[in-house]
Amino acid sequence: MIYSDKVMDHFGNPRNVGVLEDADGTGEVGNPVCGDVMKITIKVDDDRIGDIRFQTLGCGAAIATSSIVTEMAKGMTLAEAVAITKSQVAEELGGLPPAKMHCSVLATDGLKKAVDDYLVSQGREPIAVGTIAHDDPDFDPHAEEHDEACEV
Amino acid sequence: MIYSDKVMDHFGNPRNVGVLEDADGTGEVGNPVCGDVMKITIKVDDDRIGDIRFQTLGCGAAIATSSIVTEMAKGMTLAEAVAITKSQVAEELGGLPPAKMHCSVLATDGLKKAVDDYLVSQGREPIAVGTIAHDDPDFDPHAEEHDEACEV
Amino acid sequence: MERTSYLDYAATTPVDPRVVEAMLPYFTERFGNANSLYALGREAARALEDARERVARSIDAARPDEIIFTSGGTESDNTALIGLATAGGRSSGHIIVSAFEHHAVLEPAWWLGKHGFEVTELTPHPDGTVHPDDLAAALRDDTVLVSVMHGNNEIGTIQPIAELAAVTHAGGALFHTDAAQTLGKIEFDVAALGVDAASFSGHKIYGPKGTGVLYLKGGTRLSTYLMGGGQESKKRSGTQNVAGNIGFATALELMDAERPAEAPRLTALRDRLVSELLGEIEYAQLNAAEAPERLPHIANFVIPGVEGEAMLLHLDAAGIAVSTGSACSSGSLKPSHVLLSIGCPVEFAHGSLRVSLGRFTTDEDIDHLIGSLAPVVERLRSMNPLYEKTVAELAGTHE
Amino acid sequence: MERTSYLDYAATTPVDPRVVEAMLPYFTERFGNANSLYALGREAARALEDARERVARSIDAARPDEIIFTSGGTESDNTALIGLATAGGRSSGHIIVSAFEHHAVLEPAWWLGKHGFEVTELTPHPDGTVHPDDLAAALRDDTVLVSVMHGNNEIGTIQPIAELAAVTHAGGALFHTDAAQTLGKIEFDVAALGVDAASFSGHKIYGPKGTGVLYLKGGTRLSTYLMGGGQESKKRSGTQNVAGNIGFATALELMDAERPAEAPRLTALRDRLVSELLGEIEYAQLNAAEAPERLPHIANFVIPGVEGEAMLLHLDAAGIAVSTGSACSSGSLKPSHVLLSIGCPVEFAHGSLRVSLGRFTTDEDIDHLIGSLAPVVERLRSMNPLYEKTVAELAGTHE
Ligand SMILES: Cc1ncc(COP(=O)(O)O)c(C=O)c1O
Ligand SMILES: Cc1ncc(COP(=O)(O)O)c(C=O)c1O
Repeated sequence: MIYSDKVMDHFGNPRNVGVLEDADGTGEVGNPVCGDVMKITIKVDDDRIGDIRFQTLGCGAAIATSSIVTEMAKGMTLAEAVAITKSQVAEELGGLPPAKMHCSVLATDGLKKAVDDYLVSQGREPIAVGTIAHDDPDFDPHAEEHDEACEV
Repeated sequence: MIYSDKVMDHFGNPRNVGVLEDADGTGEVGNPVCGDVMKITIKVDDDRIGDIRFQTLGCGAAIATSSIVTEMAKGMTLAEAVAITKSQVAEELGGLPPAKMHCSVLATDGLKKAVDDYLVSQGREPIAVGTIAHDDPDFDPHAEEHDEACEV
Repeated sequence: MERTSYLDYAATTPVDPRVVEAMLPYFTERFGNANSLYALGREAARALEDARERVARSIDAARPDEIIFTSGGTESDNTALIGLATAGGRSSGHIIVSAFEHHAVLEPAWWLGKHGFEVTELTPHPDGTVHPDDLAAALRDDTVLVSVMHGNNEIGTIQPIAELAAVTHAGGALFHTDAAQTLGKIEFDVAALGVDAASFSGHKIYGPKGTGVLYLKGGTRLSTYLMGGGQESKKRSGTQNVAGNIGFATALELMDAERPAEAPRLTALRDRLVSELLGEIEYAQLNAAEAPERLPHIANFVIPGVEGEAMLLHLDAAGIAVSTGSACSSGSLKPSHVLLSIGCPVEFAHGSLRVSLGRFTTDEDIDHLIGSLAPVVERLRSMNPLYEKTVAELAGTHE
Repeated sequence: MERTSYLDYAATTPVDPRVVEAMLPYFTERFGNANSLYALGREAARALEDARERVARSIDAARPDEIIFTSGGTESDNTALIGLATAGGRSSGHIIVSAFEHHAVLEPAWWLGKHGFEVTELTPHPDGTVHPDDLAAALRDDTVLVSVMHGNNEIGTIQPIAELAAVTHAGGALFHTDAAQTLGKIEFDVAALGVDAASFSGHKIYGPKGTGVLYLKGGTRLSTYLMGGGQESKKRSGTQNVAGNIGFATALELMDAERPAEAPRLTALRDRLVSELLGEIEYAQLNAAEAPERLPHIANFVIPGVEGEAMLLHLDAAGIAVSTGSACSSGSLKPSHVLLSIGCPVEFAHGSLRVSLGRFTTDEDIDHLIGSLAPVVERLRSMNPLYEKTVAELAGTHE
């Protein structure tokens, strides 16, 4: 399993790492039992993502997808941000190994949650609810992963 | 499967090859369908093997065991000659590969047949009859052979 | 010993020095496990995938992952036969193999025959080929797999694989071919042949022993044979032999590059061998002489009145390495199942001679064999108590 | 990149240059097929049998033909599990394996579980060992085979094989051990251990990838796994990898010769690594720290609050090759079945680090790792949204 150069770049030098102290919205997804957890904080400016930070516990792909999604989202309208798909994330990174495709869901789900958190805090309707994979009780992030060699 | 030096010597320079024109006894065993046939002719002198010759169609071990059995038998009494065992033949050759052990039966059987042929021609009782493996309807020369690697 | 002539390239080939050269760095420096994530592992993985792509390109596979690296022709054959027959948990059905397959195909077929499957062995014709009509007649509704070798390793006849595969597919079964003897020697194109699976062996193409490939058409279900860490896309477990697989790919590319000149060269050498040997040795016959198509490098003869091993050992003493067509070159008395399957009488099958040529064979090697064979045959025939009878019979049948 | 430190010898080892040297002539000059009768074949056969004798001597086998050359640890394991369980046509019975076996043992065991056999997985204790009492309790009248690995490949704990084999034999079953990680590293003596079968892999002992050995005690019935030409006394078909097998034997002899100095050297390096790493990295723990016996070259840590692959990739960027104890170093999210089996919590199992030392490891490599690890862990923990919570929990459990 080999990561693209872009994945390695975002993994090694992740953009927008941290927590915004005065965040307008926060999204947290994942679970340490599964091996990856992501927290995203956003500042919203005129219904656009003004600033954005993330923290991720996870593999190389989890960190890289988190990093790229913050770059993609910055400046987007909230509607645009929640429309980012996992394939767009993977594509933006020059592809992900099949076993790692689930990581891009982590990143898009985290962003969606942060946006909805902001909207709800404003007394507005959440717009991403229903499209967040991690909220689906049947969602199994491991489902796609079993196509790689193992023990060494 | 590797032949001993002594097998290779007797195969490459077989002793007593040929047919005695004025033979006192002749033994022929084997079958071209099985891949080996041996014919042995003897001259008898005072109930001893005076002279002896063989012809063999067969593998290296068949030829070597034929050759050594003629050397062993020459000068023996008829009773001694028919008592030569297949293990003695193999031993005299410094051993045979397991797959080739059956070849030594060919040689001892041929000798036994020649001795009995002589005795019967003299109106005497055959002495080897009943100990000749090739006369046994259940005898399968291939029985011991299946322990070697094959196709190359 | 003076000259030595190796004329048994169908048994095995030397590793080409260029292949050794290509493998060497992967033993000592680029030794990483191709499944490891760090740089050394990624380097090994890239080299392995590169080898896979080169093999895929050579045989015109649709995708690199149709190439599964194995430990040899035998493992490829076992995996294809058992893995395809039992795919998806299937435990019964009908399979068809030709009667002159290598034992690496026959034994797994017989194993299946003892474990719920029914096996039909198709008899080839005396010309050394399996006829598509016979296959069509043998196919049943429950036939799941047909395996017919591409080039026979003893007599060198080439089977009409494209037709056989088409007939098989029309009957709804999968088609596998053992191409251990053909890869590199003649054009091998999985797309043109239309096979679902094919077996190859590295040591027949100047690559290392203990390497092989199973081609498996994308989407074909296979139950895994070697199970474990899940390497080779879960189709064949075991840490990949990176150096060996690079050796395989390199060897194959050399075969491809040199074939345009090498195939006609070997064909000419072989044709000279055949005509001179038949001229020199009384009663000698070329086996499967009527074959419509044959491999450039194999010729198999019957030398009546002579036993194969004895002939082989005398030729060895003269510095010549050949093989007897007998199924068991080293030990068994059993005559070749291949020769018997094409109608060769048992007593003649014991006296067969396989000569196989290769990259380093020259005209001198052929001269050496021809010059040495006549006295060997003469000597063995003079020791054969039945030779006169044999000649009389031959004279009878030949008139 | 400046210094590179390879610290993943349990994954694979470079081929020792002396091993390459020993193999080389068998690629190009002495390339004969060991089953061929002529001089070149006999030379190969002699070299092969010599290699077999050298391996037999090293492990104290009673006879050379107890050594079966295979294509690697995976094939040896598959052959042992399936070949012993189904010997003589047996199609049902009970088998026992430990829960932390390599997948090359677990997968065939599970396969047997789906094909008529019942499988019990024995849970090892938190000290990383399988207890003979537990095995005694699990044995049944119909138990036919027990397989427990000698040295675990992830955590390096050594199992009490002699006791386990004795308990197994008292129960009337056969005992197999996967010794891929122990061969050469510690004494391995089949007679003293009393095992019926044992698996080894060449690429773990500075031999070539794609080579292995199955030790099978004389007289033990086995159903053949790879079928075909009947090589290896009919126990494993396929043209023998003469060069590779010579490489295996040579590598093993070098391990034996150097072990008296090498084992204490590695043990000292490992002990320094353990104490410095635990001192340097807050909350780090040695897995199976209470093990009564461990391999000299493997240490496995949990680094709470860190994910293994991310740690591995940052260390790789610093020129250090290590592995995460996770079962699937390259791809899967599944935490190591080995760590889970000894009671390691799932969230910690995701953050494990396996360091394994070998012939070319020096004090500088250890310094390099220790020096590089702290900032990597620091950085990853600072990016972990749950780290404060983890620390609070650790503080709770640690008081
Ligand atoms: C036609 C054929 N199939 C299979 C094999 C077996 O290949 P390997 O020796 O690599 O196991 C051979 C050669 O021995 C062969 O000629
Ligand atoms: C304990 C153990 N068993 C089996 C294997 C498999 O051996 P191989 O890679 O030679 O197939 C390995 C190594 O990968 C191992 O560590």
